[in-house]
Amino acid sequence: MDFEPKILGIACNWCTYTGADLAGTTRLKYPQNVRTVRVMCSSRINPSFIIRAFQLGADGVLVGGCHPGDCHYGTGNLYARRKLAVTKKILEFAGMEPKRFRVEWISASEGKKYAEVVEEFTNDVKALGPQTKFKIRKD
Amino acid sequence: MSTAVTPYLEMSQAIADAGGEAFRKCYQCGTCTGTCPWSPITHFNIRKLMRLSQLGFDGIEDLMWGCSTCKFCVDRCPRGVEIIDLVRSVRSVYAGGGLLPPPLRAFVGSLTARGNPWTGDAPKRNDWAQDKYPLFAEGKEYLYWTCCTVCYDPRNVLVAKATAEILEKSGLSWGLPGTDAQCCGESVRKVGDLDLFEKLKNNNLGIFSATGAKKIITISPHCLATFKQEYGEDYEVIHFSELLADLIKSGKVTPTKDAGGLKVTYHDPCYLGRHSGIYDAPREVLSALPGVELVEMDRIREQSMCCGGGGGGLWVERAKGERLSDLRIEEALSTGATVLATACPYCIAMLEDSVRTMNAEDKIKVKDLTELFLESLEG
Amino acid sequence: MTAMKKIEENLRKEAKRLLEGGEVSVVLAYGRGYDENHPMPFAARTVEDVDSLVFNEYCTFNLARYLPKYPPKTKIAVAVKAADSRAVVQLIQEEKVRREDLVILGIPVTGMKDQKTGEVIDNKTTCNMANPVLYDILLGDEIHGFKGGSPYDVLAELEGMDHDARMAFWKKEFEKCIRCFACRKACPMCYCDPCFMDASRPRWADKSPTPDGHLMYHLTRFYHLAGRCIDCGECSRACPVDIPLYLFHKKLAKECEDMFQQAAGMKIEDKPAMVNYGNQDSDEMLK
Amino acid sequence: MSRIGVFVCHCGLNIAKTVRVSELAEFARTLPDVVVAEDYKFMCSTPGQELIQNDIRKHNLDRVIVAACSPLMHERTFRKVIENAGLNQYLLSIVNVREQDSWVTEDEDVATTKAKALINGAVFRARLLQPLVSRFIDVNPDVMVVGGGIAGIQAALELADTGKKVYLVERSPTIGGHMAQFDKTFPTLDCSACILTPKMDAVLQSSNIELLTYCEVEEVKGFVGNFDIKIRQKARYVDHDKCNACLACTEKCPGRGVSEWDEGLVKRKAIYIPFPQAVPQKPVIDRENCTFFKKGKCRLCEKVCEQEAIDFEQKDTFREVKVGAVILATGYDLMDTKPLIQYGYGKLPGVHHALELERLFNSAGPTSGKVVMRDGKTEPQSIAILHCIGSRDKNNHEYCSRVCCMYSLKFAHLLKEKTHGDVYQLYIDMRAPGKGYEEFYNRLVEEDVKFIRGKAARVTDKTDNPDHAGKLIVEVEDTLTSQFVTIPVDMVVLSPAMKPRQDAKDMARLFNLSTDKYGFFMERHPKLAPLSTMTDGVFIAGACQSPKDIPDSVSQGTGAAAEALTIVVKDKMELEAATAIVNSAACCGCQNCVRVCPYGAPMFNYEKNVSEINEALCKGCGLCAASCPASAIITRHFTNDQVMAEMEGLMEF
Repeated sequence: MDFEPKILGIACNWCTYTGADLAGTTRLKYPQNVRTVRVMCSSRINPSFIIRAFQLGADGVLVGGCHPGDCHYGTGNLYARRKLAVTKKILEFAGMEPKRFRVEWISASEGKKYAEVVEEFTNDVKALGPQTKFKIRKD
Repeated sequence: MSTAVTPYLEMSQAIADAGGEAFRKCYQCGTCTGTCPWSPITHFNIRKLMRLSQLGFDGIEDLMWGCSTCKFCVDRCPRGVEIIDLVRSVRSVYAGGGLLPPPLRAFVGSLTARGNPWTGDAPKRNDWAQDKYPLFAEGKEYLYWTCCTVCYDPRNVLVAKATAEILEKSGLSWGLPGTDAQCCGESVRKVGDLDLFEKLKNNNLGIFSATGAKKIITISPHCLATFKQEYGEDYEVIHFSELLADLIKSGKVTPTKDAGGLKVTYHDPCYLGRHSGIYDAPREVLSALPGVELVEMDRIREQSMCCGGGGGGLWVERAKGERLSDLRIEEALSTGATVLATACPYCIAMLEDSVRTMNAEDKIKVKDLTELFLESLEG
Repeated sequence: MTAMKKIEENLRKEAKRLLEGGEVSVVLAYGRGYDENHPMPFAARTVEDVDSLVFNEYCTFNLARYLPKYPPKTKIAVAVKAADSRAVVQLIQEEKVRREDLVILGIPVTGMKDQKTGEVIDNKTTCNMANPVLYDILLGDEIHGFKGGSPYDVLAELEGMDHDARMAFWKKEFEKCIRCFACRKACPMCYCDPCFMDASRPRWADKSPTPDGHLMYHLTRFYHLAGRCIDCGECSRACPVDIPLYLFHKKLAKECEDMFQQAAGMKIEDKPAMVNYGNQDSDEMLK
Repeated sequence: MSRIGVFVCHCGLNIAKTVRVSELAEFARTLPDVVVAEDYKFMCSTPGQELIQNDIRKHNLDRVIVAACSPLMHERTFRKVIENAGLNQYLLSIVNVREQDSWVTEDEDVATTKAKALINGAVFRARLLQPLVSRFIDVNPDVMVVGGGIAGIQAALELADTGKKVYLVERSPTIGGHMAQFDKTFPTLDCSACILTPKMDAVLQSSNIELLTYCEVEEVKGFVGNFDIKIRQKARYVDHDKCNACLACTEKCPGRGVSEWDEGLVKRKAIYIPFPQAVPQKPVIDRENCTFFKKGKCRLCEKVCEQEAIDFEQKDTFREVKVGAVILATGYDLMDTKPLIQYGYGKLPGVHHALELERLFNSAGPTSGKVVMRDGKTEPQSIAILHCIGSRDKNNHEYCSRVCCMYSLKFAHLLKEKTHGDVYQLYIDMRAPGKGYEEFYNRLVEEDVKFIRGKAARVTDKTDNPDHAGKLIVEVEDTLTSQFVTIPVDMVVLSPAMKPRQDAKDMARLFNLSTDKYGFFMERHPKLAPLSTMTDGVFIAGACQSPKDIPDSVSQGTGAAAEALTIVVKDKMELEAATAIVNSAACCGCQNCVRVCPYGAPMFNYEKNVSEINEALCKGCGLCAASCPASAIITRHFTNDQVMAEMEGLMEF
């Protein structure tokens, strides 16, 4: 059987989560490997969450927020961008494949973009195979 | 007998499967037909072709050869329908069923047997050059890709030579492809024979990779668009008019001879303009020529009128009154220009033909940019 | 007289003057350890204490580490080498100390030595600057023309590895960890009390030294130091099992400088990079 | 130990078609702490709600999970449901198995597996949920309406009528909007001014409306119930308190500017009122075109003003207005058709756009209601009206502008009435889905308007046909007969797309709104909350949301007034309790929270060396928590523990 990756999504309530809902209301079809945690703002994301997600066995982590300048809280995603950029560097330098972590700005009206990003990311992660580098082995 | 018809959805599906599925987006507004240069002079109706395809109705075969793939309708279509893809796919569905019109049979036959559409002998491909110009080899910078038309069509051979002369004078490192070069396949692709197109494409890609060509100059906009959009490999392709404009700007070649107030108008080839987005480079070249005055026609640039030679049209004989090139000559004449410049071998062939049949040889001459430029170098 | 001796002399002289005049209530510097080659951090509170102050090439400790420990508004004189001064600047940016409470005794110096190995400390493990970036009194002559190479040269090897090899490298290094927390004790920027690692809610990682917990601890700590680490190298020198923590810190420092156009602890007017954003920030950084 | 109830909604077949709902409930029952799990056809219906409430009582549940549509849809509904059954409303977790599961795949196994993972995540999270107590804040009873077109006027009048104080902010010197430019309205053909000007006057007369013309919103602070809005009063150079509207100044003024109201067809004075019925009836000076401002000399207006109202020293001023709710009714812009070179607008004088023609019809317009060519005297003998110019067009605006079919019919009727010309309509599809609209269409067919089904491809003045010389030639395919048609006409009227205001994006940012992919303001829900936005307390009405005709704009204005009223009618309102607090024992005093918070909610307590959060200011975004190195900040309802537990549950499957 094909490897079906488990992907953790973290989406901000106002843009990306709503955009994902829009993908649903417009009945777009895309792979269902992403399980999403809703947070109020992408700036809520503690970089340790990402590390934790990989430890919990996520094969990929997809973070979604509002476009810079359109944050519901004004500047939240501008801070988030710096935090997540550093997170990406940490993962990469620790030896995680960079393609397992992706940040995308998806607005509430970009249902199509959401579906496209999920599809592309799922394929990327699928190609990398299961993530074992951080995953906590339960013996 | 009933005159009722029933949708023939299998046909519609076959056309969609052949790559024309874009017709599904069409909402039949008629912008395409209203825009189509053929509409005022023939009964070709592109919207109707789309409608018939949507439901698989009879009548497709009567319409499908009318399009010269000028892309004007595609640019204007409010639904973003890739109309040329539809034309290509209906042709490939029907041509696959043996419905190729006779003039195109000769064209396809020559391409199949000799790799060029002009029934020319392959070994004679470079005869025009009379061994005066270098062949391309590893280490050279530019591959000057001669279109079959400039190699074999006597009128266009002059263009091949003018281009080669300018290249020689520019001091660039360049060369011609060997006689194993074949047609880029643009027209036969639009005629619907995709297998033949693939064959030609693979032959030519083989030449690129064998000789290590990374920068390709085309003289035909049809080769240009095809290499850029259909071959999709890792090399740079430019049209000679772009190179020429750059050479002038950088001072590598300088036109000096005064043409003495020559009025020139310029016809935008569809494949250079709408298909490739190049409108300024040819005009820059013309304005650099001393003593040349550029007078524009009404329908230019994005709205340029087709000569009728694309999509296989070059090989199809049309009755008087049904020739776009005739209309174009009339438009050129109305500007008062004595030279109609252009930058495509197909356009040259079509327009030259019209000048002759309209007995206008003493009023206007059709010239390629390269020819005009070369004239201004000598002296 | 050697440069080091001159610095020691000046240190005692200035310390004495500052304490006598009541300008400060404590002078943070170095004192004798169990031998010449093992000096210790030392806080001189009285004029008598001043005689115990020393300075030599083994005085590596970053004394900025102790500044946040003092009650607010305590007047402190602190002896700082180049990297240490950057730590002071960073602490000022983060409002953990106030500039007006400090008398900074700058020490221009190169060729310090590792107490454990006796080897000269160079650009491999530190920022490799010679002169303090901020000081009130300079205890030695400013050093000119010192070129010791980029502090990031040392990263080339790891950066050149593929991901799997890098993972293997860090896995092997982190496995040595005994979770003694010497790294965070030595770090001038690790002033959180309690540390996230000590929290019971949420429990970020195992309290016992397991490899999974090490990964969470170190990576999170690297994150907390991103844009703040001033590359003194003290964490790695403090580490009893010799994990090259400096490599990760340096890598993030380098990336942060690239992304945010700001190096840690260089100017007191800067805002800490990770709790800030800039107009020139672009999505390029997420690529 | 928690006692969790899981309730799986079929949503008719919306969920049940792809997610095996009974298997899902079955699965939920196997999860630790889940006491009861049920599936039901419509969980949001009354019986569905009762089912949840009965189970809460019967099984003594302390956490509820509803697997249904998006939380953005029904979280509030189900919060009420459990609250009415005695549970704290925050002990609810919604699992989105519709928008993000059953609707986005066709594979039953895939959908069911994902749903299981999502439920598992919710169970993990639910265990850690904490009851939270809502906060109540005082509500400012006033409302601001931004935009003085028909939608904004309607909203302001309705609100004023309920006794609420309304600030009506309009950027131009008068209210009235686009409707003031029209002559007649479809399909009834009643005169636009006759129905609009009484409303404009009512605004002026209302003691509850404070009219702020020539003003713009500069800055928005605060939140629902307590907005703090900074207004820029642009300098008018006329003191409106002193001015007695004698308008002597406008008569003497030598300066000339382009008349916005007349779509640039004529000039107006540099000191002007936009049109005779403008409200307020007091002039402003257009600085760009004022002779004094340009040359330093003139001041004629000042000389003739007996009230001494002219003040060349006037500067822009600012004021702060506090309101409880805001209605945005900022309208639309007409698309610029110049870039569509095939239609020749701006080049061929016979080509007009729709608003220009509106002005030609209008008796107060530049031609006193005569339809003439740009020479000011020749009556067109034939007119072609071109539909869908820039609308329904991927190259420009993909949407249908909704009003053009009907106003084009209105044009045809008025042209028939006012000229002797032939009128052609070039359309793709006739859209007449309103009350009386189809009948209007039928009427025009009978009035002998020539309908050609085809979108115009080109307008040109070049022709070989001597009969057509001097005419504009419209080229089009009549798609009904498949013939290419050329129509010689004197006048061409383009019906251009209605598009979002040029600065709609800036306005959206000011008020924290989303815009749709075209740039129109986005509603909270297209069907159930069409006038609400994602920002609580900010409502939208009229064409700023999407192209609309007058009846729809008026309805929305009234609707938005009612929406705003639901907020300002209350003295106090409930706020989300999901805010951040500081665990001061863990605070390391780094002050990162203070640095990052966009609302200034965290303050540093220097005495205790810890941060403290002012809950009244906190909006619960969680930025501070993610910036806290010591994990000392607890974003309630989204705590580190809760988020990580949910992650763990999600990743288990």
